[in-house]
Amino acid sequence: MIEVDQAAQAGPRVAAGPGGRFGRLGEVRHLGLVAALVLLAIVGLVTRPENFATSSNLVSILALASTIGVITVGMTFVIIGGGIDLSVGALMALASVWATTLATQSYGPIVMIVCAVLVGTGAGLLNGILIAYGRMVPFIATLAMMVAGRGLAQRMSNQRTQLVQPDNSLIVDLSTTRLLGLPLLVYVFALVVLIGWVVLNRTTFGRRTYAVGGNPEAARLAGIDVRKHTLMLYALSGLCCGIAAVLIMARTTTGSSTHGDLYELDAIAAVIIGGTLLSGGRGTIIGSILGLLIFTVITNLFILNGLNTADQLVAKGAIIVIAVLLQRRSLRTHT
Amino acid sequence: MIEVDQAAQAGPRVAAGPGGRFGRLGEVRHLGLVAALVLLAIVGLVTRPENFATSSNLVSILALASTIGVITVGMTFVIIGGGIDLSVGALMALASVWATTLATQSYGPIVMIVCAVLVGTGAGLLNGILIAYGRMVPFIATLAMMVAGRGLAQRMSNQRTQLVQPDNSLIVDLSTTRLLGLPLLVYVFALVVLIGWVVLNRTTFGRRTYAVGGNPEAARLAGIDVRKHTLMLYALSGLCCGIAAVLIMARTTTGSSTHGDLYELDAIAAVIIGGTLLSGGRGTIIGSILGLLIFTVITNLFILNGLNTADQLVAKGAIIVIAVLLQRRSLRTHT
Amino acid sequence: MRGIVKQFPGVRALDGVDLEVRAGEVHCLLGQNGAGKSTLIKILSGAHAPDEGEVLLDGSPVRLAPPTAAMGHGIATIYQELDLVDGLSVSENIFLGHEPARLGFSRRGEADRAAAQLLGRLGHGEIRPRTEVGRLSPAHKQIVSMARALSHSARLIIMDEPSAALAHDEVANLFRVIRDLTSQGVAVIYISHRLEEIREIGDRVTVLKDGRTVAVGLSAKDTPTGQIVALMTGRNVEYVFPPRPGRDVHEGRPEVLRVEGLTLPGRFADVSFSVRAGEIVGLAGLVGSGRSEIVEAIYGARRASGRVVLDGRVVRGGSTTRAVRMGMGLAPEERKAQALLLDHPVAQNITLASLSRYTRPRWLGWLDRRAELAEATRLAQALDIRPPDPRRPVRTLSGGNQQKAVLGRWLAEDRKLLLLDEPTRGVDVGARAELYALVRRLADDGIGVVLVSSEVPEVLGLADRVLVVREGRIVHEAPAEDLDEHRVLDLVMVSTEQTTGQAAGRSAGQAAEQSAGQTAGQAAGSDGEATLATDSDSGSDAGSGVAIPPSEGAFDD
Amino acid sequence: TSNEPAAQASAPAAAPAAAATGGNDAPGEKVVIGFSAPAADHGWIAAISKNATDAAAQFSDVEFKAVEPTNDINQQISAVESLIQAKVDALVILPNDGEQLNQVARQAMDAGIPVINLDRVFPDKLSYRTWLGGDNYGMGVAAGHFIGKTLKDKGVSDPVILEIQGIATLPLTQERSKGFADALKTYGFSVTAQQDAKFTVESGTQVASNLLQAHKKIDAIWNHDDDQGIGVLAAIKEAGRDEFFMVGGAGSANAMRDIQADNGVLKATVTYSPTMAGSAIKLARLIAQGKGMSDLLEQEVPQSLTLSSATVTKDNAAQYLPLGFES
Ligand SMILES: Nc1ncnc2c1ncn2[C@@H]1O[C@H](COP(=O)(O)OP(=O)(O)OP(=O)(O)O)[C@@H](O)[C@H]1O
Ligand SMILES: Nc1ncnc2c1ncn2[C@@H]1O[C@H](COP(=O)(O)OP(=O)(O)OP(=O)(O)O)[C@@H](O)[C@H]1O
Ligand SMILES: [Mg+2]
Ligand SMILES: [Mg+2]
Repeated sequence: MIEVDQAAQAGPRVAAGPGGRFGRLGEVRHLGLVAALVLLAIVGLVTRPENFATSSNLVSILALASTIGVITVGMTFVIIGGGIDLSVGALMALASVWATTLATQSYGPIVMIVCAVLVGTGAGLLNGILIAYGRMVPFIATLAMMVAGRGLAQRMSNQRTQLVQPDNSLIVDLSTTRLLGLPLLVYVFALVVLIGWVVLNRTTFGRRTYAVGGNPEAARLAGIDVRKHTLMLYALSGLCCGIAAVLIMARTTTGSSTHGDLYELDAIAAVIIGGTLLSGGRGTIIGSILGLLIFTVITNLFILNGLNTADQLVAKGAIIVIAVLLQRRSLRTHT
Repeated sequence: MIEVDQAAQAGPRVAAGPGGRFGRLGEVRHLGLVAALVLLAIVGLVTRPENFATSSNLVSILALASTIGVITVGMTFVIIGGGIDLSVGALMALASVWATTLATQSYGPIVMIVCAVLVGTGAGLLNGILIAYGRMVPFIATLAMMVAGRGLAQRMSNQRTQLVQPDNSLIVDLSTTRLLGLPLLVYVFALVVLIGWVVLNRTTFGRRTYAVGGNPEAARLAGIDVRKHTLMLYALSGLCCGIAAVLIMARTTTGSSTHGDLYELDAIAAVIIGGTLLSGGRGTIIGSILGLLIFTVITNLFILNGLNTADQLVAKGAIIVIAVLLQRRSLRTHT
Repeated sequence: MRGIVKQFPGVRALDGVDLEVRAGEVHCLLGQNGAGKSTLIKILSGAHAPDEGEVLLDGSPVRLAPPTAAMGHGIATIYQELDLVDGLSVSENIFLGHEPARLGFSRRGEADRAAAQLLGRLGHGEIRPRTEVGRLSPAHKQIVSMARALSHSARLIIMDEPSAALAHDEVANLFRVIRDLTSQGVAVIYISHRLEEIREIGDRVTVLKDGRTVAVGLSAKDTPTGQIVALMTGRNVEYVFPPRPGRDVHEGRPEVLRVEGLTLPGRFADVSFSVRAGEIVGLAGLVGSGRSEIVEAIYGARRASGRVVLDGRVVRGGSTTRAVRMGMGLAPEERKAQALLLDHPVAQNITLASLSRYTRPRWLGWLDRRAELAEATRLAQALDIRPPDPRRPVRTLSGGNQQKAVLGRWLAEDRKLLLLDEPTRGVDVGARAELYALVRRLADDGIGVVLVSSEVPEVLGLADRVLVVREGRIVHEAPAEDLDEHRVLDLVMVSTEQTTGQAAGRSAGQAAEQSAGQTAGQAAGSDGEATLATDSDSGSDAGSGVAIPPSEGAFDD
Repeated sequence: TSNEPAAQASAPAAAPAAAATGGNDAPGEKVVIGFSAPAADHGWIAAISKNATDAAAQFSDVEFKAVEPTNDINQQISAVESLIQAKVDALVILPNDGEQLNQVARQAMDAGIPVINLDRVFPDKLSYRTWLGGDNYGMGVAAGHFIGKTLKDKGVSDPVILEIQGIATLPLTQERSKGFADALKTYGFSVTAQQDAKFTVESGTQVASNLLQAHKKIDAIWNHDDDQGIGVLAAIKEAGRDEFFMVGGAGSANAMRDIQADNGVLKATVTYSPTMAGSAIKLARLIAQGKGMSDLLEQEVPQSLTLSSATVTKDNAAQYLPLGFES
């Protein structure tokens, strides 16, 4: 039965080729990513046997991944839905600054969290309005938002770093308090990934996201309000930025207009390495998170091995290429 | 990602609208961009009557636009051909560093220029090989090249800024010598734009670029060697980075691994504001250059008016949105 | 519908169309390529808003745009172009936009059950609801589209060429479903280029021509075919295949193409044949028998072992560039995915493969755009592409006219060998006759032609020699005059047994002669998908002297 | 306004000879020193890394552990965490932002690892054992005094004074600007226009060429950073302007050579020497080994050391040139 499928799939319709590799084969599609991760882990074990596999190092990797991880979940939705969001880093900065102004801080930590999330979502909504109703190209609309968001964050903070006040240390506890050995923010990250996965795979909203990204015309004809859906995708991404802002406040104890610099690039790269098409319609949360972990582990290895910047960059470029080629190979072998 | 945008458009024959703008309507399609430029010029004339319209200021704007301008020409080709090149800034830096090592400088200015151009083209070729023959996603392949390119530039320069030696001041002359009031590098820029335009619009190579970007499978079945063509597009982009490296050496009198930081974003933004689709198959050189000039004039206006960074960023975001909405409007009216 | 007008930039697609559909009837819509059928349908389904005119439902005017409004009024549509989402499963596609859900969580079990039921009703219980749609064949995709229309409990179901990707027995299935629907009082609007289908299922006919209604409410059963064709085309098309040169004429001519032992494991094996200058060789076979792949392998678009000799020179495979340079041309099967640059002008689509002809000097690649446009204009006129403006984007042409642009590409340059894969898909009656004449003229000029067509009459009428392909092998070769339709049908299915209870029925079984390494047949066989792509009773129409155009390709527009 | 350069005399460039200054440099107990700094994508920071490495290399009893330099706070936190896990004996941290790294530095101190805070200061004194850094405010003051005095001497009234900053969002930039403005005020002058240039050559060129358009007549420019100053000078040369003079910042060898040659607009630079990284390593070693500074009477290394900013002019350039970093 399996052979039959494969035969049909390798079919002459060249355009349909890539289509076949997704779907039924389940998690095999992530095999290349997992292989790359395992390879990196082996490198870690060989070069730094005493440090790499310690629990504290693994915790450190997860904590590092958490902030961008949350953003990556939102980015996965946006890209599957056929868009792109360059403003994520800036929105995170803006939300962190807004939540740490003295005025906001005077209301206590809960209000700060609500503020960060609302600011992120609101800015995401604005992105969505520009794109869905203003009919702007996502790249440009979110680029404008990225530029303006950073500017606003700078104005609001007067280009200063804003400390989380001691009475609001509840926020900082997210990073310092541990549950079963893991800082709370790792749980937040895990929760966001889980919810993201459920929404994408088990709700009508998630499934419609594939339709909106894969064939917007078909989605429209099926009665889906493509514009509203698009709007919601960007709001969702903004929401994730708001949550990420809370995490970065916890980790750095500050709000700052410099937070999240170039996160957009990292998040997009993670999503794409994870197998999501930049053109939309396909992709998985798990792939994105694996992609992100690869980047994080690379960074961690570099830190452990004390490479200098220049060598790190060269090595990182090479590793990306190797990881991707590995993934391709596994895809070709297994379908 | 463009699809979403199109889906949001009124008619179900989604692309039928923009389709009309191809070919026949000629330069009308750039009306929005020109309008935005004119608007900016008016703002300049009103706010800084004594500075903005001076010939020296216009020269300064052109000189500023030259470096990214050359890169934008290459980027336009790559994006029309269905790809993207994130490595441009890094390749420019690498080429400038390679050309200003003492070893290279000892052979004189001509060798330096040749070196910069060869380094750029060679790295571009490598991009092309990874993408066309290694079948990597352009975003990831050029991201890897961007990271590795900067790393290599840092290694090679030892993270120092390398001065162009006095005996090689021929290179610096490109920026200081003037012909009819314009520095030579503006002529280089103009020449690259002209050649780019001719190649894109008047040669088979250009025509095939549209085909490769618009429908690669159709291009292949029409007998076009899509891989070779893709390879050449990235090499072309690399070549442009090499030329840009010469210009930046002329302008700053240095080679440095920090040159061209975030140029990729600026160049892509200029191309897309100029009306080229990120999904390939459509676009114009003139649009890209107009898009770039908008960015350059914005910066110029800000500094003439002494805006601080934060306000600059906020205003820039707003202006991008306005420019794009203007352009949309003009397109709708004229097709 | 009354006085509907729809204007596109530069074209008046609909210019005062009236249409009246009664409950419980099958109303057929006929018209040439570009007559405006699909446009009219899109207005009914809410995809376009009309510029003028009104739509009345039960006597009161309604607004149908956006599509949700039309759905709200009980109108469901099967569009001409496939409108499925490749990344989603079959059941997700069927219920897209109206998923069974609780609190936003999709109830996949329920959706899958309902989908399985709908698919079973369409006779395709073997399509699994969880399969990803991107993995389905075009025929199965069409079934999914139909299941989707049925999933809305609609009062009016519109079908824009639903039989395009279907084989004969699946059409029978479809008709069973349609009768079922109409007996419950559901109205059906049915579009097809196959007139015999109209006769079988239709009650009344409306004919469109150039965006206007030219006949309303004709009886589908009684109106003579000739009259309908005349209404559609505005003239009496005496449809004939061009005369063949005598059998011995080719004998003396040199061989243009020789294929020896061409093999692609799992797809086709040991394909050998030759084409002489001036000869048209037809490949007949079932859907999935591998004809397209053979042709693509000859062209170098896919790698296969074996030898291809063109004009005495061996063609090294694996490169379409080399094939084109050596003088081959391929008009592929799926024009939208494989041939056209939809956003580009017709002219540039036509000249894409022959650009170097308009360059001077050649090494510089400088294009002489005037010469290019002139040549494209000439070809567009020769092919009667409408509207006759080579600067229009191809996307705005109707399906049939797009197909002509694909063919035009290879007429622009002197070819030694043309490979035509379903060249007349979606081309209307009049243009089709001209195309046949054109192909024959090209052959007479000394070009070799390989013709793949799922229409047996077309292969028999146009080709000099016919190769019958079954399960990736050539099983028979004969001059066209020596074959008739029934003989060909027998040949393509000679080893067929009735497979277990599947409606798709005549699947190609495991032929005894099949070697162990060959999986093509197994694939087709066990999936029950190798179905007959031709209309076995279209021969009965031959008396009218009108060839029934095959329905339009699945990847139209 | 400038101090004697003695405070920087213990710089690694001159250090091998300094071994004679006492028992301090004699090999002691073996210590591991961790080091974390921002990414070396710029001359001054590159010099910091290099000075630290060189200083560590002089001591046979020091194992030097540098972690990935990065400009992302999140990553620098991870980097420092990894050093804490590795249980180094002392940590030298030049944070991207003192406030943002405060918490993790505190963690290190709580774990018993002495933190030597280099340059950008942690707000919480419990987060570091010793702070060693430049005087940003003083640097601005030095530049302000040089410009103010020069213009006053020339008798210019109502002068056009431009300021080209580094990265505007860094606290150090803001301190420099404040010092500059405060010093100018004593002469009754103020800054006419201010722009930031990201510390890179290229953005130095861009900002300067636009500023030159905005101001047809300029009297003086203070540029915060000599590295970006190369770009600023290139823009000035390109525009063919020379009616003003310029003061640099940080003190690169290049700038000093230009000042010495006196063939352009650059007349002075105010130092902010990256040699401080070498000193920080030395202090870290002493602290880890439980020693004090032999020049002082105290048994411990002091809690903070502020280097002073010198004004390098044509007259004293030769003296400072050995300390200038190659940008
Ligand atoms: N989006 C559009 N923009 C411009 N012109 C269009 C558009 N859609 C359709 N047309 C034009 O409208 C006319 C009617 O097209 P339509 O697709 O309705 O034809 P049809 O009757 O369905 O033909 P076929 O049998 O080939 O499918 C054609 O001339 C076509 O070129
Ligand atoms: N059993 C099958 N399952 C899924 N897809 C199939 C199956 N058989 C054939 N196909 C698809 O149908 C298309 C046509 O197949 P092929 O090219 O082998 O046959 P053909 O003889 O050219 O038929 P056609 O007349 O449809 O062109 C191909 O895309 C092929 O992948
Ligand atoms: Mg149609
Ligand atoms: Mg076929």
